[in-house]
Amino acid sequence: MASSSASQPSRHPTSKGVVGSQSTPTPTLKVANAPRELEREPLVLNNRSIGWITNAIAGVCENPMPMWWWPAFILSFGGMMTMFSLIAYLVSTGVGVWGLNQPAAWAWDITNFVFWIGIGHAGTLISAVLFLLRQKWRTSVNRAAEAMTIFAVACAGIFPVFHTGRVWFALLPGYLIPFPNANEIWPQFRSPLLWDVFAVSTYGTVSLLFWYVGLIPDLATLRDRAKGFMRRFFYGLFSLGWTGSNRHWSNYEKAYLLLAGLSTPLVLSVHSIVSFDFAVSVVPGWHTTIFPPYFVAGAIFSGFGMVLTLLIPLRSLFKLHDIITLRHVELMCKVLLATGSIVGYAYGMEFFIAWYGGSPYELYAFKNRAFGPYWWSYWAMISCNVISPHFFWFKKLRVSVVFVWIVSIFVNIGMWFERFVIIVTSLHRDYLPSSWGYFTPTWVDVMTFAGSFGLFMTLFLLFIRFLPVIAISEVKGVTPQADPHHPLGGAKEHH
Amino acid sequence: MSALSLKTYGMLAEFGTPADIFEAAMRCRDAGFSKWDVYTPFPIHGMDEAMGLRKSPVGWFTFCGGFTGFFSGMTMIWYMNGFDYPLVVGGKPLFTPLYAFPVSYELTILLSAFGTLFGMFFLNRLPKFYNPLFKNLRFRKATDDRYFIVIESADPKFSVEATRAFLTDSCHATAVELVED
Amino acid sequence: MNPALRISNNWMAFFAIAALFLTARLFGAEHTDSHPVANAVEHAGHGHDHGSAAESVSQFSLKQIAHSYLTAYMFTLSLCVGCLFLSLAHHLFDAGWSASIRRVTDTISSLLFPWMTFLVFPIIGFAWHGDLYGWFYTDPASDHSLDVKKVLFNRETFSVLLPGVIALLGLVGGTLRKWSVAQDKDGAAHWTSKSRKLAAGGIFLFAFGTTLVCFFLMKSLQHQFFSTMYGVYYFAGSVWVTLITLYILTMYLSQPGKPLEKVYFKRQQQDLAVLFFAFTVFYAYIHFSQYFLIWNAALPEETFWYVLREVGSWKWVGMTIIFGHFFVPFLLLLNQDIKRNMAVMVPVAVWAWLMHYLDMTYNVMPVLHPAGLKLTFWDPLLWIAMVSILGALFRRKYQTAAPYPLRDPRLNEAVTHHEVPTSAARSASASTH
Amino acid sequence: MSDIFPKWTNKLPAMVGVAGAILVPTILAGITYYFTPKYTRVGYQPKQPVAFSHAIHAGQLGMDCRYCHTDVDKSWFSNIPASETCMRCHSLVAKDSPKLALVRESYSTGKPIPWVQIHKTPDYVYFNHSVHVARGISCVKCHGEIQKMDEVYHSKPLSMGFCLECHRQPENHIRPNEFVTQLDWAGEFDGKKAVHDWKVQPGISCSTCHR
Repeated sequence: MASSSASQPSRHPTSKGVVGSQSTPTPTLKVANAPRELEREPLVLNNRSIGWITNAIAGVCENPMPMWWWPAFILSFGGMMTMFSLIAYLVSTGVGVWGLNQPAAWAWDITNFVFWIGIGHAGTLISAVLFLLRQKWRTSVNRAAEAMTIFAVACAGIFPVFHTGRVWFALLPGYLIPFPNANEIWPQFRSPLLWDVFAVSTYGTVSLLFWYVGLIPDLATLRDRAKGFMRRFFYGLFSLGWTGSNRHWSNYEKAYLLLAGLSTPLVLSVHSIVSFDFAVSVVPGWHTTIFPPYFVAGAIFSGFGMVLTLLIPLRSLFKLHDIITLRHVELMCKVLLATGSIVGYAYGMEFFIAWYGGSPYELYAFKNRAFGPYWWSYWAMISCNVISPHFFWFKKLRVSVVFVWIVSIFVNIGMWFERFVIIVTSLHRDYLPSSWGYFTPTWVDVMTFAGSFGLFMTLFLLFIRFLPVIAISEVKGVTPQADPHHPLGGAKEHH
Repeated sequence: MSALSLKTYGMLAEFGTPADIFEAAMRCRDAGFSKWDVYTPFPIHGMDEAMGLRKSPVGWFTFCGGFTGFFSGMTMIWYMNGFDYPLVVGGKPLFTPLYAFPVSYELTILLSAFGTLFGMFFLNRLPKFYNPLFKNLRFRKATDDRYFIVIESADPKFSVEATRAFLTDSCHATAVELVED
Repeated sequence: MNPALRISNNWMAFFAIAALFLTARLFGAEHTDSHPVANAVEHAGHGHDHGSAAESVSQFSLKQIAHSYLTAYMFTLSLCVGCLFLSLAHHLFDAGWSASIRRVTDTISSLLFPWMTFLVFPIIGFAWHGDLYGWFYTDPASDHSLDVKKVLFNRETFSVLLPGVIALLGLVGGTLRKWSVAQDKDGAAHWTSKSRKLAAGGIFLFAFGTTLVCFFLMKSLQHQFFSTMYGVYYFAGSVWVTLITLYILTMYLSQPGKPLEKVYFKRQQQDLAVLFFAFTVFYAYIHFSQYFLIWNAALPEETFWYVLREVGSWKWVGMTIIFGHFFVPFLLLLNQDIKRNMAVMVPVAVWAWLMHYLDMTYNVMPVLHPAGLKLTFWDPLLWIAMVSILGALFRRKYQTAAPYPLRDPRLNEAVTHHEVPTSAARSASASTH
Repeated sequence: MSDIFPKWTNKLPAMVGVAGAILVPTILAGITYYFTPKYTRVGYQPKQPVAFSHAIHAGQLGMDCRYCHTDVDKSWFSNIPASETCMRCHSLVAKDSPKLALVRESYSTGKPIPWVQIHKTPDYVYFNHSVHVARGISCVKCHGEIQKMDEVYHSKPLSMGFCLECHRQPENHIRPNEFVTQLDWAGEFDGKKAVHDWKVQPGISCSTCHR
């Protein structure tokens, strides 16, 4: 292994790499270019130079933050502190300060958990799945989306952990983490809740690694531009001494590809496992086999909603229109449309099978969703998730950023309601009418959830402040200026 | 040369476009240098072939990580729930790969990711905070929009004059200078 | 092509079907009113030891032929709907690399109408004859699970809706092909725009239509069983087998001297292999999830379906599917270079065909042979016959137009979608830039 | 940057790696040792209001445990003796000892002596003394060698693992019923046979103790 290490000189300097060394037949076929109206737009507009890209992106976190940043930060920070205070209140008083109780023993906490975890999925989808599909447009949005993933996972983790009440038991070795302990007990691996622990912690860890790996070259860029000691020290520390060596790039690109290849099944598994929390049970409305892919699609749907909610203001506020172009917005709208349609298919299939299967409990659960006491949440979900994305069949609406931004917020709302509908409507009416109830959140529920947005935004604003919001080296890599065989990359005609 | 090489790290050549450095890299490869490298702000497609690098072995680290993850997961679950403290829960068998799968799967991914990351760090000898190249002000553009080739003085074919001439005349570098260690 | 041969291709299907009935009649298959299939399902559904009625199915009985025919039909249908999906996806994603093979997918999916529509009628005939679906001759009043869905599950709706939906899907595929052929002449952009709009609606028709078709044809063999995932499950397996089929087909079509030689390259072939790999994982994910959720919840109204499939040798068929449908191709294709290695990919393709056929068998046959896998000569015969019919029809139709969309706006991307030239190939290719 | 990071910093990764390889197992080992009842509970020896010596009563005098803890073989709870029990002897023996002032006061006023409880299972554990005592599990198994203690202290961890050890292999811990309160008994006994004959079936499922 060591002999093949890239920092060592290659033993056969003249040997060619194995990949693609078999020569490809060169097309002699001359094909007409696409008609003008079907031409693809470039990924970076106005033919910007490589240096311009560095300045535009690095400038965001090098220049002082604009005026709006401070009030936004103070507001978010306040929200975050509210949430932490309420958590302290919960830990000292008991989990009863939340409104959940029998029969709805899961309510806002798990709704918020699934909501935030779902938000995260778009980040991984953009960074990993689109990378594997060689969708180059991802480079403009993946950094912010990945950051969003990590912050969303942080927000998500809070809810189930504090729902355990006596949190220290959840965190002590032996209870959730398999570790030898005085009780000689082991975690129960038949429980989907334990699968969650592994899935979410793996997801958080791998997302962080993936994000960090992507950041290393950009941190080196910031390091090389930095003026003050603190910036030079910290960017220097975290860029690990990256030089841009091609021997490093070679391993780096392979590692990046592999991490993308690992993140893709990971992102599928995480929300599938979250869906198992419900689907392995026998609760009507929860036990349905389409839950895993349906949850994943819903998660990506909600995540893209959040990406658009964040990036549309970001591109305007920092004048990044040439890098995050209308084409990017349009493509993300198409993803919303696709995943929204898959979610719609799943809603339809659930209802259809509830009828088809002939189980009266199942059918009742679904009728109760639509026409029971929580009808408003069901129809909020349907109108936000099933109806609103279909506006994006029209190009005019896809490129109207204000409209897209508004719809993206509706998507977020709708997906929160989806989880609420699944969790609360299935639980609030138990099999016996004597066990029926109606869940209402307490002010602590509401403020904790609102405060989690404070945590999310605080982290996101700090990210804007200190780290490059767009993957500098990756955006450079997809421009024609970076292609050694393109005239803009300096290729000369050999005639 | 030997007295000089104690102090010099290598010869740094700057290039203005990806095409130029691509061409130069192939010339360096064909000239038979062994301790040399290309520095670019982004990975250039085909550069590995142009430099004559072999395929990256990072995948093996990933595979080993994943293999360890999956089997340690399965073994752990069998030991904990099936052997050391067997409890019947939900009418399920004491051990079956079926319920052990989700956690083993996550561990596969987790350890694969660790294998990939640390494998990449190991192969690249990172972190490496001190590097003679960092002392060169020109080289700071290597993470911005300039492209560099460094031929180290430790290379057996290195000689200050000949290498400088090679980089300037054959490779058409826009600037060439010595980097001290 | 020889006109006589063309005619024979045309009517091959008719002859084949006629021969089936005739053979069965000759060998004295009989139809009774007791409907052993229905009984077998009911018994299996209640977990009892099933009666001997189903065990004694003669291999010359119409029941055997009907089930073998259904299995073969589901297999070929997979290829058609798989291709339809790829064509739709091409338009919806505005893809570039797949432009050069789109004529192939368009042509195969257009076979859904009229040919696959036509080939479904024997199944309807078998059903009316009482050879396939237990619910066809079950009184809804005596069966709750049938009673609740009798609006959809009645003989008349089945007989009209099933061919109707298949025909509709075929019309979408056929129209996409027609417009693409029309674009060959004028290269106008509006054909592409129109196709996109059709694909937008078509994908919904595809999703719900395919689900309904596989519910009607396969799931309704045991109408008591329900799973929301079932449509996705059939879809995943179908696209999986379609991708590897296309891989081999396009490899053949891009040989020197063959029509795709100049527009289809290794990189696109690798992309197909990568997609095949992705669907290997996707199928495993879908099937595992379905099984896993049913296993965990252990509700008798669902588990009976898998319980029946864990009896006798069916258990081993299931295991073969787990390993053969997932682990073998998954582990083989992990390496990137393997995806271009014909010495591996051709056997993988043959294997994938076997696995998909086995998967269809696993869905269809346990109803007829609850004791274990029982293959008769009908199975390979009908399978090969049906695939040959489809292949011949494809061959004929493919030759009626250009082999790839000549003036597709994305064809330029497809033909330049090959490796960045290596140092060796570079000087040769530099002149084209 | 190299003016910020001197040359020796290139050794940092290796140093951090080695330090981690030492520190992490140490911390984990520390947690497993110090965060358990073996460390936190064993040795707990509160000052009791009356200087009662088990070593004198149970050891030297050889009194049976059940003389004072009368219900230990009949009830889930092993009772603390009332002052009356003490006074049966101490109205005659050492009747004016200043050490027994509190006992006499309790006896006359009826106010109980505020003994400090040492052994306590958590509320979520269902523990029944009688079922253990009646099946040959000696007091010494959980309370240690009380007959040698001048002042009682917590000598066994009483963690869940401690309970499980015996529940999994009762044959190693069981003794003839007549010797249950004979704390220093060291005879030979066929535990396996007793477990079989007496139908000793200690559960290890959750609901055995957490009901």
